[in-house]
Amino acid sequence: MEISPNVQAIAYLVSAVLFIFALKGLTHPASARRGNYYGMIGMAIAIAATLLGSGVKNYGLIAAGVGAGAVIGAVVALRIQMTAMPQLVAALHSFVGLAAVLVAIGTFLNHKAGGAVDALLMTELSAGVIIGAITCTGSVIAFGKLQGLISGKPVVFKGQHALNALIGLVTVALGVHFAMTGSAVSLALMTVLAFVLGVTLIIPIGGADMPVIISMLNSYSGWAAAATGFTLKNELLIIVGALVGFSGAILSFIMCKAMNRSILNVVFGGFGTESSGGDTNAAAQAAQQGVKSASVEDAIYWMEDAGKVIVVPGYGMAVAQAQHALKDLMELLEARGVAVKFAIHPVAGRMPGHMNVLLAEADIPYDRVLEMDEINPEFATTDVALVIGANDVVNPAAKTDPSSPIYGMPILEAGKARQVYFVKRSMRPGYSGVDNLLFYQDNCALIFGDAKDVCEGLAAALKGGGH
Amino acid sequence: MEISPNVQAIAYLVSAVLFIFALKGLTHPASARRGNYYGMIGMAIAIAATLLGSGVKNYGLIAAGVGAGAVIGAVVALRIQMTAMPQLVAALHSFVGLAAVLVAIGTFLNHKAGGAVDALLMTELSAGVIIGAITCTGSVIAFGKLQGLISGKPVVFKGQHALNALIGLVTVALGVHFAMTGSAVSLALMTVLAFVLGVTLIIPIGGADMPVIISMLNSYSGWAAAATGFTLKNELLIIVGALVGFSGAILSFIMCKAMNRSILNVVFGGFGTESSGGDTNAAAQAAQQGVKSASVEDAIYWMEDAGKVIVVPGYGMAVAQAQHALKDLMELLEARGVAVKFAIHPVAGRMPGHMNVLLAEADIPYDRVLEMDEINPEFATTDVALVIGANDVVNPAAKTDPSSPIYGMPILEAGKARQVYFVKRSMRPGYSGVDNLLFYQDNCALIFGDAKDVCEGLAAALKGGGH
Amino acid sequence: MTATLVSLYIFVLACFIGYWVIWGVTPSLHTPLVALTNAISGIIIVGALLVTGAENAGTAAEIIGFFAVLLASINVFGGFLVTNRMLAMFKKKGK
Amino acid sequence: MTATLVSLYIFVLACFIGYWVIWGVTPSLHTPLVALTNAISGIIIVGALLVTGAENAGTAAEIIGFFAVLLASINVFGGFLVTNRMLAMFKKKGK
Ligand SMILES: NC(=O)c1ccc[n+]([C@@H]2O[C@H](COP(=O)([O-])OP(=O)(O)OC[C@H]3O[C@@H](n4cnc5c(N)ncnc54)[C@H](OP(=O)(O)O)[C@@H]3O)[C@@H](O)[C@H]2O)c1
Ligand SMILES: NC(=O)c1ccc[n+]([C@@H]2O[C@H](COP(=O)([O-])OP(=O)(O)OC[C@H]3O[C@@H](n4cnc5c(N)ncnc54)[C@H](OP(=O)(O)O)[C@@H]3O)[C@@H](O)[C@H]2O)c1
Repeated sequence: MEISPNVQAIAYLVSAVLFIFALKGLTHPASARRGNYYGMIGMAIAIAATLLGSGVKNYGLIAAGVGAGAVIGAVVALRIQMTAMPQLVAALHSFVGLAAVLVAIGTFLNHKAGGAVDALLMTELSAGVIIGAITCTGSVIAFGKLQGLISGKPVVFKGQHALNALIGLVTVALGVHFAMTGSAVSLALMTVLAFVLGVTLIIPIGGADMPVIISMLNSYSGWAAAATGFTLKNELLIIVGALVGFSGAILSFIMCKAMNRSILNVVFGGFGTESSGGDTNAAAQAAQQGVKSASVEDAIYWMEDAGKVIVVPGYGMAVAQAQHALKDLMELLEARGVAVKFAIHPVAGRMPGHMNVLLAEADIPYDRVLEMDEINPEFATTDVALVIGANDVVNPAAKTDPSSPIYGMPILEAGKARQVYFVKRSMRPGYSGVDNLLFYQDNCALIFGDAKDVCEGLAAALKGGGH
Repeated sequence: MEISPNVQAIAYLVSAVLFIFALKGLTHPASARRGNYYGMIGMAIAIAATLLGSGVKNYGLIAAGVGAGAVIGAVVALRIQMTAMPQLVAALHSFVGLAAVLVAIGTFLNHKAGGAVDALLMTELSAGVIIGAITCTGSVIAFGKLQGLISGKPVVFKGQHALNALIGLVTVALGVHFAMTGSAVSLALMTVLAFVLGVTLIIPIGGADMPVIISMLNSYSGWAAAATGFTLKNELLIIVGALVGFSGAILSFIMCKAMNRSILNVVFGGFGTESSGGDTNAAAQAAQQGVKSASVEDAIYWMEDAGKVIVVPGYGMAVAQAQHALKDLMELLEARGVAVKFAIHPVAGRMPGHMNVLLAEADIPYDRVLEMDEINPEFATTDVALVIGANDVVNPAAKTDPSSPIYGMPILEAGKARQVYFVKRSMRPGYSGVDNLLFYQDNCALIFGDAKDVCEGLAAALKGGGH
Repeated sequence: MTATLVSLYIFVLACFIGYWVIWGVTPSLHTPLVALTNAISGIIIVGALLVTGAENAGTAAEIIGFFAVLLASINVFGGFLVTNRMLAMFKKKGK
Repeated sequence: MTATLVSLYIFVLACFIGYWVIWGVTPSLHTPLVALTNAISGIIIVGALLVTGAENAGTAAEIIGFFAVLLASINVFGGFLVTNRMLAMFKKKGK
């Protein structure tokens, strides 16, 4: 059976509509899974329509590729830890980028064999190759930084931006030459330089900024797909590419806004340094600085008879994998009649929605988990705010200190609760490197320790009958 | 100068983008005027690109038509009273509908002269003609009912829906015949029958339901434009047609939902009767029914020293043109330190956003005018709710009486204010014909009179130094 | 793709845009929205121009086209001007 | 319209849709959103299939295409499955 180009075009349209509905499903957790199924059906239709169309004649290698990809993809998807999501995403982006490069080169070879290459096609090809190659190696670097294979420190040296600009210019010049002459050498050189550019663009960026970069690369992978769509005159690729492109762009925008930084500052900033160890003497150091420290028992004393407790999770909760212990704590408190809610800052953790996924993983119902704007008015009527491994997102300096680098970033107003407990390992600052003014507030005390250990301790103390 | 088809296509794309931005401007009053300018520029580009393209060779008649249309349009736009907007809109829809019919027939004639008419083209033509013709005469009837030229009473007789279905079927059959044979007779008959259908579909619908119908016809006019776009292979017409089509459809949906009725109920319902006069004895009638009536002085006594007054305007305010008197009242109250806000129900008045335009006309700042969801929590802390010519939108029966036709419609909770004053002319019910349970509440009194007169009276009493 | 398929693609995508852009309109501007859509549905004037100005247009087509141009122009000018008049009335603070 | 112009139209309209559909995603699902866009950007597989399966594909093109199919498939399967795994965790009430 072979389908006509018209039938294929209609199938592609149906598939594009299904992808749009897939993303629309994410408007609400209740419709999200259905959305994902729409996406799967859309993809199945797209693949079937392509295979049945007149463009595909040989199926052997395809079956092998799809089969192997399916196995690898499935294994990775089912094995991956939720805390490793940022790395997985980076790895998958690099695949899309590389695939876009391969498709562009393959298309060139096929068209050349068929004799049909014009300047327009080659321009579109060049765009696909350049964007794809940058996405690929850029994502590899991001992956390496997140996984700890490469130092997270920003690698900064003088003349770096000038060098990048130079490589960029040469790459584009080679693309133009290729488009005009069809020279395979130019194509090859251009491809190599674009791969290099992906490395040199991302390497100067600090590991902590990787989430923004990953979103940016996500966006790039979309534009690469769209460029491939232009090359192949395939409208489905164009539509999906634009959807993905906007997704990445909007997420980076949201992150930058919530951090009160510009995307340029992220890309050229060389922001963030690696923190050095040394939490041995945290309590002593705290006392020296006039910060109160507290024990698990102190906190239980305040929480066990409280009317309402709001938990503010942050990056430290993710690192310590404290979400399951938090779930137990929530249930024990609720059994005692304490209302427990979770407050999520838009950039808590290290990627958008990071906290929500972890809390969901621990089976904490999503209607108990509230966004910043919803929950902020509630702190004033809250007995205890329990800040677990979060820091910057509750720092009042963002509101009061115009000289602070986080000035202007909206925060969770945990400080307004009657009593605030911070769970962290040391006096070290968070991601932004800024001292937290909340520590010095009268109603605030720090419980030093690993987030998971402390949460388990709290739960155990409650189970033991409380204070 | 003649532009190439490619340049023309790009100009059309720019124009489509400008139209999208025009509608996006209406997201907020602050960006709305800029949006309207985008729309104007988009239209100018579209017209210029068409005139400069290869399709247009003779300019004489065009100049005459555009010139005359511009003069007529401008005069009407600058003269029309804001309260007559529904009629104007209906009239303009009928023009779009008729234009779509004329364009379809003209295209047929031109193509026939050129010898190029195929079945697909004729199918698309038929769609354009049928939708356009129904839009045209339907809108004329709606105009007549709103303007009082035709009785607003639903004209209902037995077998009506069967008759409409029959006319519809024959019309479509003629369309099919035309598409297959190209017979001009079929085309003519089809056109005539579609015009008839527009009349018979709309005539059974009560005058009070016209706002929903107008939105529905707005939607039709969009689909007519889109159908024309398919005929002419003009993507700009298709895009704009879809935008307009959705606008009308979504507005009718919003109205139906706010009235808690289905669109089918509106179209087939024969809802609403004309109210008969007789407000002479309103106060006596009220007393008989155990409803308190009050004087302007009573109301001033409560309002002059109030902390907060919320005004609930409705259809009666529009009829009485009381908005300017209300503005004076607002300023006088504010001068005395009373906070004044306006509460707008989504279907207050007779078209969506009706109240907002009238209040804006009287220079009442839009940040003082709040939507239902925003203002409802405030009634409980309000001293006086002043209901001016509104009725159904504050009727608690919608919440408490499952047998009421308005049951389930969300309402403004004016009854929660410490004191409620109704300004209306009689004990007659509002649009839905349902008695208002709020009248019988202890904290409620009616001030009988024309809305404008009473508002002026209130203002005068305040100016005179209050109570 | 055939021209009709292209139109179909454009139509489907435009429907999504219509859905989102209209739901985004604030309820207080629903009356201006109606007036503005009136104005832009005057885009049918493009079709009217093509009918009237066609090289091979006969007298009948020319007359039909003339009226279509006239009606569409009333929509365009009337619609945009009345929208502008309405929107000019929406002000933030008094005075 | 030329094929490139058609693509341009589609691209522009799709950009608007992307803008609205993504802004509509609730912040709590931003991580699944990233995974889902990963999956659907595997649509590049369509291009990979066309390269690999082309009638006139030489050995070089076939090998290149094979790897493209492989990489894109990993995205497709990995992306959808991990999204599904994540979304399955979002539950309304405890237990
Ligand atoms: N979410 C995003 O999309 C995103 C993207 C880019 C950047 N960011 C940035 O990331 C930051 C997020 O704020 P945040 O409040 O979540 O995190 P944060 O400000 O980085 O603070 C995290 C805190 O957790 C503590 N911690 C680390 N490991 C821990 C463990 N095992 N047990 C207990 N505590 C531990 C650390 O203190 P100790 O070392 O003393 O334990 C640290 O102060 C913001 O500055 C934001 O701008 C977020
Ligand atoms: N906005 C829309 O889009 C739309 C569309 C379709 C239907 N509707 C329907 O329209 C109704 C709107 O509710 P509403 O509360 O605004 O109006 P309403 O329920 O129709 O009540 C209007 C009241 O104004 C009074 N009135 C009329 N002329 C007056 C004058 N000159 N001076 C003082 N009072 C006057 C009438 O009482 P007297 O006769 O005693 O004076 C009447 O009770 C809803 O039922 C809604 O479903 C609205």
